[in-house]
Amino acid sequence: MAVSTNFWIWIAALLTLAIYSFLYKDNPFYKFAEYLLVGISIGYGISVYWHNTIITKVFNPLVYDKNFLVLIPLILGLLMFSRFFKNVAYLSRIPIAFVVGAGTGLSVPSSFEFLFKQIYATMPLKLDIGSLIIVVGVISTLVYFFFSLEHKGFVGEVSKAGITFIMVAFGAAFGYTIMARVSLFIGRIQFLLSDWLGIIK
Amino acid sequence: MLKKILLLIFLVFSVSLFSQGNDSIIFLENQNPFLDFKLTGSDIPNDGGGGIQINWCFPDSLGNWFLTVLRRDDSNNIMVVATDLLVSSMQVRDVSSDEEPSRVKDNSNYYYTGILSKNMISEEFLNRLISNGSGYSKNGVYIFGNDTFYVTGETDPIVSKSSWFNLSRIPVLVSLIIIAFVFLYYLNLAKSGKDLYIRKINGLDAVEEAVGRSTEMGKPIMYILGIGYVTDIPTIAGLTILGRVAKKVADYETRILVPSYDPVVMTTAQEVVKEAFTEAGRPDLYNKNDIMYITQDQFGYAAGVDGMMMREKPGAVFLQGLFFAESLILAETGHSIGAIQISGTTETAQLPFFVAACDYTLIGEEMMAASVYLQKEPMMLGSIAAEDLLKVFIMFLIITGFVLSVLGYGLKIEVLKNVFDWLIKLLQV
Amino acid sequence: MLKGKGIPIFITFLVGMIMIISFFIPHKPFGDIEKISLNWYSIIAGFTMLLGVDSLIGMHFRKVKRKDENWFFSLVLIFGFVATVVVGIVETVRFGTAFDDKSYFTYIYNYFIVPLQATMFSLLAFFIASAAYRAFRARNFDATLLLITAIIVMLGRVPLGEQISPYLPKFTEWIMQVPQMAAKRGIGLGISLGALGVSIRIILGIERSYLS
Amino acid sequence: MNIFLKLLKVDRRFIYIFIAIVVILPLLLKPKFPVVPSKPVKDVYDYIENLPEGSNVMISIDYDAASMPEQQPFLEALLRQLFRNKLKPILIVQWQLGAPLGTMGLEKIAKEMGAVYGVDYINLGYRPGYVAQIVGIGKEIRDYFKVDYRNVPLDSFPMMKNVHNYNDIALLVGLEAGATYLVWIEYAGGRFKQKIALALNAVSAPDAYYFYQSGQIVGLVGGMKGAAEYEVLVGKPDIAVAGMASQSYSHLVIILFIILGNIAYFIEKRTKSKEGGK
Repeated sequence: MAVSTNFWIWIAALLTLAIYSFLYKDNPFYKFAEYLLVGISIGYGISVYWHNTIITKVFNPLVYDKNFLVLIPLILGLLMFSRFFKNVAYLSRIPIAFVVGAGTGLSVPSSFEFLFKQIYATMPLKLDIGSLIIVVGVISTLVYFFFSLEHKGFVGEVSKAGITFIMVAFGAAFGYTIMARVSLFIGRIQFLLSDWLGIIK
Repeated sequence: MLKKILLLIFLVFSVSLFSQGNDSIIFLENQNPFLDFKLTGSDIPNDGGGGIQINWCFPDSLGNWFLTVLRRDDSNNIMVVATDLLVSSMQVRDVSSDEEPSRVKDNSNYYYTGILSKNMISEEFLNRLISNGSGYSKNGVYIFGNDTFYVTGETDPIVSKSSWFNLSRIPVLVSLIIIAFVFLYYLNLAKSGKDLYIRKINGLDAVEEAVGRSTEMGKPIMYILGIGYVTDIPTIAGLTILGRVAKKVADYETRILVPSYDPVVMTTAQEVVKEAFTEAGRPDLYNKNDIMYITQDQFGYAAGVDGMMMREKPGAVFLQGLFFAESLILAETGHSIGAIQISGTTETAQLPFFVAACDYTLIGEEMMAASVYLQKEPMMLGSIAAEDLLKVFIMFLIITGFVLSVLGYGLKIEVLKNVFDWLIKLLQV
Repeated sequence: MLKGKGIPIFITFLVGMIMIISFFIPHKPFGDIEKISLNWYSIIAGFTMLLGVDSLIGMHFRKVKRKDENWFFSLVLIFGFVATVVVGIVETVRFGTAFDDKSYFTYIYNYFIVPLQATMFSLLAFFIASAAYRAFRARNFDATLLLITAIIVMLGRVPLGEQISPYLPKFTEWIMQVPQMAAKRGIGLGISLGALGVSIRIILGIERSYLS
Repeated sequence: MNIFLKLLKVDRRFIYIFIAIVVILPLLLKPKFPVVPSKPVKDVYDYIENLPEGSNVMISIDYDAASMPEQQPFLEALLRQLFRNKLKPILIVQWQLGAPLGTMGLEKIAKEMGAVYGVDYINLGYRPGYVAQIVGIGKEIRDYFKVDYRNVPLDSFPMMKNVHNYNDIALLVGLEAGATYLVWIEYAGGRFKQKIALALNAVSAPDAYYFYQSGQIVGLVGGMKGAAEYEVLVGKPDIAVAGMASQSYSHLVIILFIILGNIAYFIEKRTKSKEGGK
């Protein structure tokens, strides 16, 4: 294999190198790649949005299905533009209120489901030392999150145990993830060395 | 029974001899050796309608056979529900979906029939059977080509219904009501003027210091809300903290930069900062352009924010909201420019990286309680106390479960074992 | 009256309550509310995106006009944006959809966006190393424990660990399944309670800074 | 100043260079690196070794470019083994974006091993609708694959003359980045008793271990590590072994830096407390 003659591969390779140059320091190559990525991705986003939202979710339902319900989000969306006019700018709070209401409202039952699942998973379905450690770990971690009690005396001791569990968990999760991150770099190097330069087969 | 089967085999054999090369269907009534094999159907409970489940029991010998399910409605339209199901799968659902929104209509009668076969069903046979109109449903044995198919009797009419209440969610409703009362109790307590305590949260006391030091150095503050939407609770929590931080920023008469991932988050952040500046009596310092949109692309956003950090060199960086893989890209860059970093998220997978790269990290619930801590308003403190009471309840539940399991399963006390099983069932929502 | 916070807070309350109630009622129209509201969010966000584009492109346009520092790169950004949108429109006309296999729009995605994203992502291989080096210091008992666990798990994940001891990978799995899981559950329980708290504070109008 | 104290303030770029070197060098030099095959991987290898000459092995490409570092090395090692044992690969694709990757690997190894298209191996390409297809192959492969990936009729290839359904396929090997394998196990395995071996991405391998334990699959190759083990079994350590070397060395480098950093930290602490004593 030899160096690629494909124009597009060259572009991808040079952009890859431009991003890596950031590891040395901020420089014009990185700036170029950064600004380009932001510009292109937002252009891409707008196109995807046109296709997925305006056409599929607004235009088609309105024109073909005569579904006038979509007029509500349409109006709410347009109210966002009231910000451009000083005397009606307060109207943009309405869509924000709507969206926040929906988000918090939906989160209440889903928090419950999550809560139930977590408690269920903590129940010792088989009796071994692991189950006991899990019960102790979950409870002491929960104690760490007590806000309305001062963490001293017995509560303080338990919450200290909770912090220990949390630290072990963080160390483990950190060490566990390194492999996946190195894999990403290996993938990029393979692209550079094989697709672009043709050094490795 | 044996006689019947022998007779049947003989019949099948002789008929198949005659039918060589002749693709007509031969029907043998009342020769079905699988008369016990029946389909039963019922409305799928707790759904919004448009769904029927069909079940069957089977003798072991049929485990590897295939079952094709047909459906007839009152106007004799026949539809194939599913072909070639493994008999051992025991259930199939006939449901409306986004692709076929009116496949199953509520409140109309449907009749289901099954076709058992040793081999996969031939499409031609199926088509002919259906084109035969309502006659298809006769219970009996059909021979087509080299294959034999056993057609079961039709089920009674089955009607799909839409439920008004999801019974499986009663435990959630009950706990919701209890929790609502706990919250209301504490909110009332707070209103009546009882002093409520909140423990120190590391990191939040550093907000003042971070903003102050940044101002001294003549550097701006950067507040990163992550890649969540306004519908995500961590983002909302991040916005509430932003309000408090922005007020301090206004007090110190410095700048706050908020690069955003989602346009709705950006507009909301603009509102929050503007109001905080107004409250602090410095609306003149508010600059809409400091709260800017970057892009709705995870790594495009990371690249843009990294670049902005390198060029604006903020003295303090806040990372509060929903973060995924970009967490460490942002936090390491923030550290490399020497900024004080205060982070917080609910993504447990990202917390280790924040803890490693930032000066202070708000872990999970600490971040949600942060706006309360920074404001210390009685009503808000009341809600925190309510959360704590629920924690006690959860601990109690977990310990009870553990004890029951030890006594019930470890020491084999039957009653407690049953209580434990019941508890487990209750938790499976 | 519209100018005050009263109406927005009422809207939040109403919408929030409807969402909660609909969780228990599968019957139409409540059953579909979650789906519909997410759909609506994407429509509202879609329109707001124009505000975002206005914010971003406007800022860089001003930079180019004032010949600020880095104005050339702002030009690159605007060019990238305009070119992508134009290609999108042209290819939609050409193929019926811009997402066709042979469309240049797809090329832009495959040869600009994908490698840039993948490379940004892979920077983590370096950042995770420098963060580990800097942060993992045996300052106190907990920090030491964090450090030791991290090293054990690091070794247990690669073939090297198996050569040190065949128990190392097994021990790593145990750490992930037991103590790691315990803390994760504890944090998770706290988060769901915290989320409940935030939601209730907002729905009841106690927390209103988002509307400020 | 003590050398360790200098280390405490080491430039981050110093670490970056080390990481880059230990990842790139093994990929370039492909050193011998001890990788010990685990049982699930060896089971796949042994099963294929024991297949009679001339058996057909179906390979399903169910991954795309994102999983290439994990899956491509296994594909190549597997194909080497198949061609060496005169077994006949039939390549099909369930993930459209994976089609060029499958073709690339197949052509590369076929050329290397001198295999002839249509006689020793065949590439059927991608067809939409994987569930129907996986069930359909139980009846007749031509219902879905009348032609190969270049639209040449199947019956014009000598090796496909007697291939009709799963009965004519000795083993199915699924290279999986997602959950398509569940369909293979449920339908091809459950209904048609097709023997299946799987190669999964590292993240999903633990989920599939259950199927290995219950005997529903003959073996399991997990992630780049599994691929490296397979390369060792086939006797041609290649890119995955090099990748494992990169992984191991980079972990080692990070650990070394952590240890050095701590030594420096303790020396600094001691110097400080001494100074404080004065």
